[in-house]
Amino acid sequence: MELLGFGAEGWGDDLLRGAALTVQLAVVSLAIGLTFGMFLALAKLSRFAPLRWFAQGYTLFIRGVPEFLILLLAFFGTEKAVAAGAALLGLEGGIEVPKFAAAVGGLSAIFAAYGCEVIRGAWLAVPNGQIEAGHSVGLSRWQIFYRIRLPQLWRIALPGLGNLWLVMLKDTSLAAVLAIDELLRVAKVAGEVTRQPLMFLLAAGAIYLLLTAISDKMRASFEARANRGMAR
Amino acid sequence: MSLYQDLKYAISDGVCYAAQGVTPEGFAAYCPRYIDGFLVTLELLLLSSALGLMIGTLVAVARVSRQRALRTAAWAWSYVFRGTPLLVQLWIVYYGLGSLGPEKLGILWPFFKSGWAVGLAVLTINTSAYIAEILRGGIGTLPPGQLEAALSCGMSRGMAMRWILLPQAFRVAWPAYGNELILLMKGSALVSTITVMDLMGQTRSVFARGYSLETYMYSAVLYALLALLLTAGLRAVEKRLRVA
Amino acid sequence: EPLRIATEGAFPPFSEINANGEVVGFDIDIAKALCAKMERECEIIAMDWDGIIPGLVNDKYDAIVASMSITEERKQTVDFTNPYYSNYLVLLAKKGSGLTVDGIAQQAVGAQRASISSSWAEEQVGARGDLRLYDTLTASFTDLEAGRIDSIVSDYFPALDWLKDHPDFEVVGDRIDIGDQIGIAVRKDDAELRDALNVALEGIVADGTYSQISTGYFGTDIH
Amino acid sequence: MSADAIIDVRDLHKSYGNLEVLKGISLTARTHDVISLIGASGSGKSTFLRCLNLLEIPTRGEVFVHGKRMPLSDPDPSRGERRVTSERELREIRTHLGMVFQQFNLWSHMTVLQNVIEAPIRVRGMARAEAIERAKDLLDRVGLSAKVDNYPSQLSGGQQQRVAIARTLALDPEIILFDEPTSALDPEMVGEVLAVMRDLASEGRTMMVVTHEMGFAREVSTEVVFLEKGKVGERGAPEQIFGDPQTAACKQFLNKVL
Amino acid sequence: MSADAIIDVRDLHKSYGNLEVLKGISLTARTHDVISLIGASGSGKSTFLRCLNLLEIPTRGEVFVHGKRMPLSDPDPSRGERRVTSERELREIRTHLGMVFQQFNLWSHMTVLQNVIEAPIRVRGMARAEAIERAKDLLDRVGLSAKVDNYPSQLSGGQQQRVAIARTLALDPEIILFDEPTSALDPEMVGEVLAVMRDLASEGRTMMVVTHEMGFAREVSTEVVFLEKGKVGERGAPEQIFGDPQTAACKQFLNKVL
Ligand SMILES: Nc1ncnc2c1ncn2[C@@H]1O[C@H](COP(=O)(O)OP(=O)(O)OP(=O)(O)O)[C@@H](O)[C@H]1O
Ligand SMILES: Nc1ncnc2c1ncn2[C@@H]1O[C@H](COP(=O)(O)OP(=O)(O)OP(=O)(O)O)[C@@H](O)[C@H]1O
Ligand SMILES: [Mg+2]
Ligand SMILES: [Mg+2]
Repeated sequence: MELLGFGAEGWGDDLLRGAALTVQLAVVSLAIGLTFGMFLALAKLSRFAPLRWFAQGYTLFIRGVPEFLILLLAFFGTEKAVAAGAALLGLEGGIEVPKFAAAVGGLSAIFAAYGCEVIRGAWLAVPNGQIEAGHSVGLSRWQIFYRIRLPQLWRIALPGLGNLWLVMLKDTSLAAVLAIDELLRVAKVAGEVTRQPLMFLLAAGAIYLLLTAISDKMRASFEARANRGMAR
Repeated sequence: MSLYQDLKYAISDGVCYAAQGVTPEGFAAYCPRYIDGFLVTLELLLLSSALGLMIGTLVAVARVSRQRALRTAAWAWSYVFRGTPLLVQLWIVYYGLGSLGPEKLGILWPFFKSGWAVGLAVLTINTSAYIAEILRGGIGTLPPGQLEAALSCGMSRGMAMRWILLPQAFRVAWPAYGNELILLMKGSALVSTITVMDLMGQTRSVFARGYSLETYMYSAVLYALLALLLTAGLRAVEKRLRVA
Repeated sequence: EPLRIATEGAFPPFSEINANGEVVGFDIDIAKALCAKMERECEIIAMDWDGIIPGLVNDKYDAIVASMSITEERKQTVDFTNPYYSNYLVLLAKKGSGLTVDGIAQQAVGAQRASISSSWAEEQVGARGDLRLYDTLTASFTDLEAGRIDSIVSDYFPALDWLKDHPDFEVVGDRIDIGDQIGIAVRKDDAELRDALNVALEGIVADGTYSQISTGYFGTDIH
Repeated sequence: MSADAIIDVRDLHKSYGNLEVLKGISLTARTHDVISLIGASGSGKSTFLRCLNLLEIPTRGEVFVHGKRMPLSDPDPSRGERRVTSERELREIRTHLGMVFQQFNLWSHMTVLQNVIEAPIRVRGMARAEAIERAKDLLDRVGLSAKVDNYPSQLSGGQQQRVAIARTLALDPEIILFDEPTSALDPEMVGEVLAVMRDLASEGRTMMVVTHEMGFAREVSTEVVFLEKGKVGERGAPEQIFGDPQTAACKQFLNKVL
Repeated sequence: MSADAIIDVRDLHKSYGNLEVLKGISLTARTHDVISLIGASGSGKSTFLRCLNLLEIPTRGEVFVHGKRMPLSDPDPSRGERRVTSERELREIRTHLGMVFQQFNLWSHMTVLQNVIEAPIRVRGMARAEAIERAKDLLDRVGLSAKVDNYPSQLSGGQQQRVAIARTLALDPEIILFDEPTSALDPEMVGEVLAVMRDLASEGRTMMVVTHEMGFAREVSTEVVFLEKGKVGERGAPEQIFGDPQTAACKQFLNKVL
């Protein structure tokens, strides 16, 4: 049990640091993934076929390939791709992708691929009458989008996005392949060093459950807010 | 058992022989390994999805039961197995519980001894938790009148569940189930960390020989191919389920 | 700017992570001694074994000091310095198991994934034999202890280290010499660093630093 | 209780939390009775009907079907909650008490025929062939023999409601409860369903009908019951209720809807 | 076109794929006109109304509002598809053409007040305070001053429809289009909405109303138009249409619904 304590001999502080990194990874990826997902959803709903194809192809690829491969590709592949792209444009050099950025890139790419489906579904679920009512009083397309469509879309998409958030919270553990010291990697290392793998895995599992419970609570309060005015 | 194993090997040798000319060199050199792995992934996927569907259905039914204890147990099942990463579950069972050794585990040892069996069991349980949640959602979206109509015809709750609610819930839940199946396929790649030579396990071995990222691209293509197959299969079923 | 050196962290006693989260071990001490000799600042980075070579190639760091065997396959991708020690393989099993090295094709044998021992084991048991691959050597030890596998093909020094606390197990037969040399990997286009490391390596052997580190870990000089 | 009463309701109460929705209703139906329940929205008509076959559990009071008491535990004054004492008995009784819902509630994954044969086969254990034969007769009677293999979603509202009636008739219940069977229908389809109901009444089926169709209530009922805030506000023959309502509430209600 | 025509429709056609739903309809409304559109289900009433403010794009024909032509490109005979030539102009015209939907279509995430002030603020650029004041007056007129801060889901159907009318009135449109404004309502709530509409008519609002409420059509309209299969089957004063319909189709339709 001392092993779970804080201080020099214990691993408690390391686990907490790992958990904090896990949350950081997930939050940043959520912000980026949500934005990108919105654009993908718009692309899928677009009347311009190539945009639709791009979005379809993208989701098909991401959904088809194991997450941990995507992270590896984000880490090792992006630099190659950027360098190749730069060479194509006749430029020198490329960029260096830090591990954290690669993990965020991979995780948000995954979130976007799934999130865009949720957003697209919510988009379509906003009753058409609501939009027509907007047209009939002379609101512009943009006004209809952000005054009427978006608030209602948000309400409908929240539960689905909440689920994806939980999935991502757990997927952060895949960042361990990039040797990022997130929660699971810390637990794994601690387990090996102390020869107590079960204890640390259980501890990590408990922390994940706690994070899940907190997320669920927050989601419920968001939903309650978004649903104000809705019949139960 | 070994007959079955030989059959699988024969299949992948056959496939590789047939595909010899048309596949890239980097792939062809290790083709039987990729296909061996592909078959293990496929086998795990089919078994765990079928078993998971059965268990998940039972859990979903328990989730909407009138018995509080059953409801709570089913809720806990879903919460714990959806709330922790699959990788953690795999390791807790394989390295964690498995490290107790044959003396303590007794007759359970043959199960814990095998990475394949542990992988299958954890995948099954994990997917059952998701399926239960999806089905529960499906049942929840049905108009209450469907159940009331059944009850007022003199059906018991069990009969109504079996003949009226579940069949409709499956229809509602099918697209979501499709997503889950794809996620399961990808999750299955993690069994390579508990010594199972599935597609990912084989890929990582091949990778170790040349350290070429190409290796991962081939396996990504195989996974995407499998996803495509699954999606097509799901669509076909969905078409049949949908009432004109 | 500092020299970035990658190591693994799950290969005691060459590298492991202590309770403070620091990477320690023989490899690390050697790396630090080399840096001191070259009068350069060093940064030690822990990487998973799977990604350690791609990381080097992609310029995530400049050298790998991780008890890495010099092999033809790896030489396709990276360059190596002169060897800094020689490695042997051993087969580990429970005492009195009656196993032999020649008989490993018939058993469940474990090895660390993507290591020289796994390549060798694979040659022995064939691509479709019962070879279990682990992400780390420690994980394979855990499974040997649990009884999931009959034996492990392991590097010599880590095996000795582990056997110290596990008296129930033993080395089967003699250690296996496959001419395995351990070197420091650098990028192919980085001949300058390779040469500098070679000079520094000679330096620490000559001035006794190497011997001192080695004796501290193994009781003898393993160069 | 009169000897020939098919259904006998005694002092029925129902509360949701603190809200008392039914405040003591007694009512008897004999063979060939057609009782119309009318009243303002929220007066408790649906709740009353649903209490009869225990889709809602009444807080107090008893229901007898054919002299058999609905299997409910005695009201527990401390918790106010009652249990069904025998699921089996309840199911048995429910087959004698058909119910037709406002929203039809046809099972959407089954064809028209399957909807009608489901209960006879599963509940009564009738042979499939026999069930089909009877179902076809029934569907013929409600004018839907051509739609046997269609799914509910392919039918108009009026057709769906007629299937729902056939489904109920398939168990040959002694009494049929209708909860606003036409109010979810387009005006043009109301007629179809009322025609079927008129038929049922004229062949002497016992029925209890919650309805907004005053014309139907006036023409078909043997008795009209006006519910007001969970109580029987007024009851009587249709001529009396519609021609000469006694209470102010009933007068006002009729003024509003007629 | 008569000089005082507010809305003038000329030879309106609308097809969906191969299905021609409107087959050339011409119609003029002057100030104070209340025109009722009646006809069987599927005869094209809703489509016609929706073509007037270009919620549907007519395949052929023109609509003039206050002498201004709706900004549509000329019909292209090869493709049969027309474009809106000026979104800005269209929006401007739409504010003169209020529409009240069968399903109310109140914005569910906004309170009653927000629903009513949204368009004046966003479209007309009215100051918030002024918009609120006017909205409160309007809500008062439709009898809903007490519900200002409620959400639509907390209102009865009749109340929702009255809010929808207030929302439309907030832009003070020259003409209001109603598409079956009472048919999604419970019988008891129909009265409330019809009363508001009667008020509007009596103060001289120009209105075009698709309705199944023949009583209302007869009593309030200045002209009744009977649509039959996408064409004007018969038109005239209400007394004439209801008292002495000329065509067989109109007679038959009236027999069915009266
Ligand atoms: N499950 C419930 N929980 C709480 N209150 C309920 C519930 N069901 C019904 N009520 C309340 O009971 C009262 C009577 O409802 P009921 O549906 O029986 O009225 P009704 O006479 O059928 O009205 P309508 O003509 O609108 O169908 C209403 O005030 C309603 O709000
Ligand atoms: N978007 C559409 N695509 C194809 N057909 C349509 C579309 N909208 C309407 N129709 C068809 O056009 C015809 C007229 O429809 P419309 O809704 O105008 O009828 P209506 O007179 O309003 O009927 P109701 O009284 O039932 O509302 C119908 O046959 C309908 O099926
Ligand atoms: Mg009711
Ligand atoms: Mg219409």
